[in-house]
Amino acid sequence: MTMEQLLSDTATALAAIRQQDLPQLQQPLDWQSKYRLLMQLGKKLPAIPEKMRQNEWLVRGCESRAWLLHYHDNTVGKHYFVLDSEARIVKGLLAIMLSFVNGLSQQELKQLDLQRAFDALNLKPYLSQSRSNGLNAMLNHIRHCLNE
Amino acid sequence: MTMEQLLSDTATALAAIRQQDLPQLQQPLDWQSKYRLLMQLGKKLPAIPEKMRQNEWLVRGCESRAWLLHYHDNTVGKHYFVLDSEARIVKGLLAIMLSFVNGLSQQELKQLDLQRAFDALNLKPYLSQSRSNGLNAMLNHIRHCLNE
Amino acid sequence: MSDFNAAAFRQHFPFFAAQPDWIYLDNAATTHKPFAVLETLDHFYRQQNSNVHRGAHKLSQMATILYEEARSCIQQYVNAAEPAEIIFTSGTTAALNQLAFGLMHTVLKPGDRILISALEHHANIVSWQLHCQRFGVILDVIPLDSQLQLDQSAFEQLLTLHPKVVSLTQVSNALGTVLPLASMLQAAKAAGAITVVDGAQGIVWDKPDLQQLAADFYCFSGHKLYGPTGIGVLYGKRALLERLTPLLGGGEMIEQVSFSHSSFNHLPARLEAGTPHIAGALGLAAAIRFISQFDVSQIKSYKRLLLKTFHDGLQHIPGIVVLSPWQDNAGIVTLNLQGEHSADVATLLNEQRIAVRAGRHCAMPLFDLMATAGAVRFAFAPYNQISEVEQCLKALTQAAEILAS
Amino acid sequence: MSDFNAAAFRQHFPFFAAQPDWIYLDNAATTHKPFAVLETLDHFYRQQNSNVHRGAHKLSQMATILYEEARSCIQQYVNAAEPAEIIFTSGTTAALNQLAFGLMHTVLKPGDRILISALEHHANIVSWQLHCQRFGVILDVIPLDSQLQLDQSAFEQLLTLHPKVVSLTQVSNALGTVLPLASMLQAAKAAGAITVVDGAQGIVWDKPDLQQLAADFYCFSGHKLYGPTGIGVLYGKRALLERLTPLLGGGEMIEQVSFSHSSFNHLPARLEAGTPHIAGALGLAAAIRFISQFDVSQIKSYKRLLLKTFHDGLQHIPGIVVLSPWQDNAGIVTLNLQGEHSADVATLLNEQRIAVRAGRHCAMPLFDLMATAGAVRFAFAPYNQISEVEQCLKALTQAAEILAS
Ligand SMILES: Cc1ncc(COP(=O)(O)O)c(C=O)c1O
Ligand SMILES: Cc1ncc(COP(=O)(O)O)c(C=O)c1O
Repeated sequence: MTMEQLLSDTATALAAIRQQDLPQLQQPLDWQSKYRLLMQLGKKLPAIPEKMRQNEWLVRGCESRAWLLHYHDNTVGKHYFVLDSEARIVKGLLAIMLSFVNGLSQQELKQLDLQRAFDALNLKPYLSQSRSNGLNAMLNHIRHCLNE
Repeated sequence: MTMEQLLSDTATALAAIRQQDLPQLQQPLDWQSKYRLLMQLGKKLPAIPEKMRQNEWLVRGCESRAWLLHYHDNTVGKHYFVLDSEARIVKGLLAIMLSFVNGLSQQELKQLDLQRAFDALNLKPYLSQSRSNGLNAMLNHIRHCLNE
Repeated sequence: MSDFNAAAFRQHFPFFAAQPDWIYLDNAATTHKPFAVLETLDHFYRQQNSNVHRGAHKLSQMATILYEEARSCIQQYVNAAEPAEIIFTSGTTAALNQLAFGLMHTVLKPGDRILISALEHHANIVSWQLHCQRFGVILDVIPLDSQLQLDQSAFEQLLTLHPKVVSLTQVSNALGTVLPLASMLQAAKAAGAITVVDGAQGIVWDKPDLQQLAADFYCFSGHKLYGPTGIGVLYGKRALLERLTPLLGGGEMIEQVSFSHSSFNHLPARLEAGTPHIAGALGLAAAIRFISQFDVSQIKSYKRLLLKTFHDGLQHIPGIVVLSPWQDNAGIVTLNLQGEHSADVATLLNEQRIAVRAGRHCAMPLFDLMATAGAVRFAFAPYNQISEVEQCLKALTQAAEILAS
Repeated sequence: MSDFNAAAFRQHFPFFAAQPDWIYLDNAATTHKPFAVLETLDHFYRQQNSNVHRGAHKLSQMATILYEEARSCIQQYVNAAEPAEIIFTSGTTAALNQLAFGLMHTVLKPGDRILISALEHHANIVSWQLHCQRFGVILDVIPLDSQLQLDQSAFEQLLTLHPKVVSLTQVSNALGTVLPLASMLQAAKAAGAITVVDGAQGIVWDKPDLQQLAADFYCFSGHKLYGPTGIGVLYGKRALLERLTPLLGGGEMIEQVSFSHSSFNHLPARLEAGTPHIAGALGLAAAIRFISQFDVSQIKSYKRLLLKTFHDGLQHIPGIVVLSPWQDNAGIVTLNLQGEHSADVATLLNEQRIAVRAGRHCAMPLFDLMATAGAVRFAFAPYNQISEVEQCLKALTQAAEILAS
C-alpha cells in the first residue's frame, strides 16, 4: 500500500461518509444505533498497514493507539491526512473529524470550529468526553503538523 | 565551677523550691503573678557555665536551648541532674520538674506521673502547651539518660 | 458478630447520593470518601488550622498534637513499633521514590541487584529505574508462570543472586492477584534482602500487621483507602529509615543549618521536609478510624461474593477473556471481549454509566508479557452492591452485542 | 474603586468565628481558608471525586477537566505562557527540591556555582546543599549590609563568578524584607544565570507577572495563600522544565515503560508522578479565584497601615529591638525585647491569646549572621484588624512588664 493509495482511498471514504453517514447521524437515533453507525463509518477508512504504524506517526495522549500521516500539497496549499486507530469507536469519531478537516488550507483549518461541527451532528457529548483521550489529542496533533 | 558544686547547688535550690515556691504556686494567683513566680523560681537554679554548655548536653526539641547534665550515684542507685535554659520561663518549668525527679531511683522515676504532679500545682495547662517544646523534650531526655 | 451490611456501609459515602445514576467500579484508581473524612477535613480548616511543630502558640501546639495523633493512629492500625516509623508522604509514588533514592546512596553499591516482580505498578518500577542506571544497580524481575502467577521457582533462583532489595506489590492493581507475600518476604529476608511492600492496593484488601509481615518498608496512599488526595505513608523499620538519604531538603528536616553544612533532624521529621499536608494526615487517620469499625474478614467475604456474582454472570456473555485469577483475588477483574479493543468496551460501558478503566493500568511491562494491548478493569469496593454487579453484567452484555453487530 | 474593607474580608474566613478569642499573627507560617476554598474541597469529594487522566469514564474525564482548569486558573493568575508551565507539587519545598535535583543532572556540572542570598529560608538552602557536595557544585551566598539588606555590590561581584543558577526569595519569611527582585533578576539573567524565585511569601504580597519578571522558575505553596495544605506550584519556562530530570518516577510521568527502560511523558505530566493532590489543586485554584476579587494594591496599602499602627505603638514599649526593615516590608515584623529570650516573650503573648512564632524561623544562617539567638515574628494578613494590632501591642506591653519585674 503506498501513501498515494492511502490518501486517495481516504478521500473516497470521506466523501461517502459526508454524503451517507453524516446525514444519518443527524437523525434522532438511540445510543446503540449511534455507536453502530460510528463503527461502520470508521470501517470505511482504509487501515494503515502494520509496517507503516511507526512510532513517529503515533499520536500521544490516546488511550488506544492511533496513527496519523500528513501530506501537504504545496501546489494548492492544502493538507491531507490518513489515520487509523486500534479502537473502532475512536476510529469512527476520528473519521468524522477527518471528514471536516481533510483537504483544507492552513487558513481554513485554523478557522474551523470543531465543537460547533460536532454539535450540529448531536455528537457534542462524544467530543467533550474524549478530551482526555483520542479526539483532542488528534486535533492537537493535526494543528501541530501544520506548524512544521 | 565543678560538677560536684553544680550538683550540690542544684540540690539546695530544689529544696528551697519545694519548701517555698511550690506551696505558693498552689495558691490562687493571676496569670501574671504565676509567671513572675516561675521566673524567680528558675533563677534559683545555678547557671551552667558557658564552657559546659556543650552540644552533647543540649536537649533536642526545645524551642529555646536547654542543657541537661546527668549524674548516677551508683552506691545508692539514685539519679541527679543539673539543668539550664536560655529562656527564663522554660527554666522555671524545668526547675519544677527537676524538683520532682532529682534524687529518685530508676524505679521511682519510671513510676512518676508528671502530669498528675503538675496538675496538683494547677500547672497542667503549662505542661500540655509545652508538648512540642521544652518540657516534654526534657522529660524524654531524662528517661533516655536512665537507659544508658 | 453480624454479617457485613453493604447497604449500610454505602450510606456513609455522600458521593453515591450525589451521583445516583453511576455505578462506580474504578475503585483501584481511587475510592470515595465517607462523611467522617469530609467532616474531619472541614473541621480542621474551620476550627483548628495552624502550622505544626514550630509554633510558640497554643493553636500550633494543638495542630501538632492532632498531626502526631494521626501518625499514632496509623501506627496502631498497621502495628508499627512506634509512631516515628510512620513517615507522611504525598502518596505511594512519593514513598517508593524516597526509598529508591534513599537506599541508592547508602545501602546500594554499583553492581548490586534489586528484585521486583512482573506484576508491579509503574511506581514500583520507574522509581528504581530512575536511579539504577546512574548508580550501576541492576533491576531483576520475577517472571510469570503460565497461570499469570509469579513463578516461585524463578523467584528462588533470583534470590540466589543475592538482591540487596526485594520490592513487591501486595496486590496487583492490574489483575487483582494477591501475592503470597508472607512466604516470599520470608524467603527474601532469609536471602539477606531488605524487603519493600507496595501496599497501595493491598491495604484496602487486608489490614497489615507489620510485626508479623517480614516487611522492612511498606507504602500506601490515602486516596485509595477512603482518605484524601495528596497524602500517603512510608512505613519503615527505624534502623533502616535512619539509613535513608532524605529525598527532600528544607524546613523541619534539619537540626542545624549553616550555609556550608546542615545536619539532619531525628525521625520522623528527618524525612518530612517542608510544611506537611496536615489536613491530609488528619483525613487519612479519620479514614482509618472509619474502616476500623468494620470487620476486615467480613469485608473480604463480601468482596468475594461480589466477585462470585460477577464471575457467574460472565459465563453468559460470549467472547469474554478474563485475565485475572479467581482465586486469591482482592476484588479486581480485568478482562477483554475477544477481538475488541478495551477502549471500545469501556466507552460503551461509560455510555451506560458504568465507571471502569481501560488500557494497561500503569503496568505496561505486565501487558507486554501477556502480549495484550490492554484490558477493561472492574475494581470492586465494599460499597458496591450486588445489584450494581448485576447491572454491570447487563451493560457488558449490551456492549458485546453492539460491538458484535 | 472603593477602599479595601478588612472587616468584610475577614467575614470570608470561618476560623475567626470559631476561635473568637485568638489574635492570629502567624500568617507567614500558614494562613486561614475562606469559605470558597472549603466549599470547593467539600464539593469535589462529595460530587466530583474521581482519579484523573486515565479514566475511560465520564467521572474521570470531568475530574480531569477540573484539574486542568485549576492549572489554567493558576497559569492566568501568574501570567505564565501556557498551562503546561504550571507543575503541581506538594509545596514550595518539594518544588525547590525538584529544581535542585533536576538541574544537577542536566544543567549543572562539577565546579559550577549556585548563588543564593543570606535571607533564604531553609527550603532554598538545604535543597541545594543536598546535592551540591555530591555533584561538586559550589553554593555562594549574597551577604547582608549593615541595614540587613542584601549587599548589592557584593551581589554584582558574585555575578562575575558566573553562577549557573541564582535562586532568591521574593520576601524574607524571617524579616519581611521585600527583595529588589526586578533588578536583581535582570542582572542575573544578564550574567547568564538561570533564575529561580522562592515565592512562598512573595505571592501573598504581590501578584507575580511572569512575563515581566525575569524569573525562569517560580515556586509557591497553597497553604500560605489561603489554600489547602499539601499543594504547591513549580512554574518554569517550558524549555527549562524540559531539561529537568524528574525527581519522582511512577504513573503518568512516563510514556513507555519496560523493565529495561522508560521514556518520559510530555509536560506537565512528566514532572507529576503518581496520583496528584486533585482536591488540593482545585482548592488552590479556588483560593486564587477568591483573592483575585480583591485589588492587590489596596491590600498592600492596608498591610502598610497595619504595619504603621504596629510601628507607632512599638515606640511606647521600652527595650524593643526591631530586626525587620520598615521600608519595603511585606507585612512581617520580627523583634526582640532587650535582654529577653524570644521564647519567653512568645509564651507571654500566647497566654494572652496572641498567636506568634519565636525562634529562628527556618532561617538559621540568617540569625547566625545577625548574631541573634532568635526573635518573635508578627506576620500580618489582610484579615487582621487594626484593633487586633492594638490589642497585640497591649499584650506586648504586658509581657515586657512581667519580664522586667
Ligand atoms: C520563604 C519561604 N520559602 C519556603 C518555604 C517552605 O514552604 P513549605 O513549607 O510550604 O514547603 C516557606 C515557608 O515556611 C517560606 O516562608
Ligand atoms: C499497586 C500500586 N502501586 C502504586 C500506585 C501509585 O499510587 P499513587 O498514584 O497514589 O501514588 C498504585 C495506584 O495507582 C497502585 O495501584
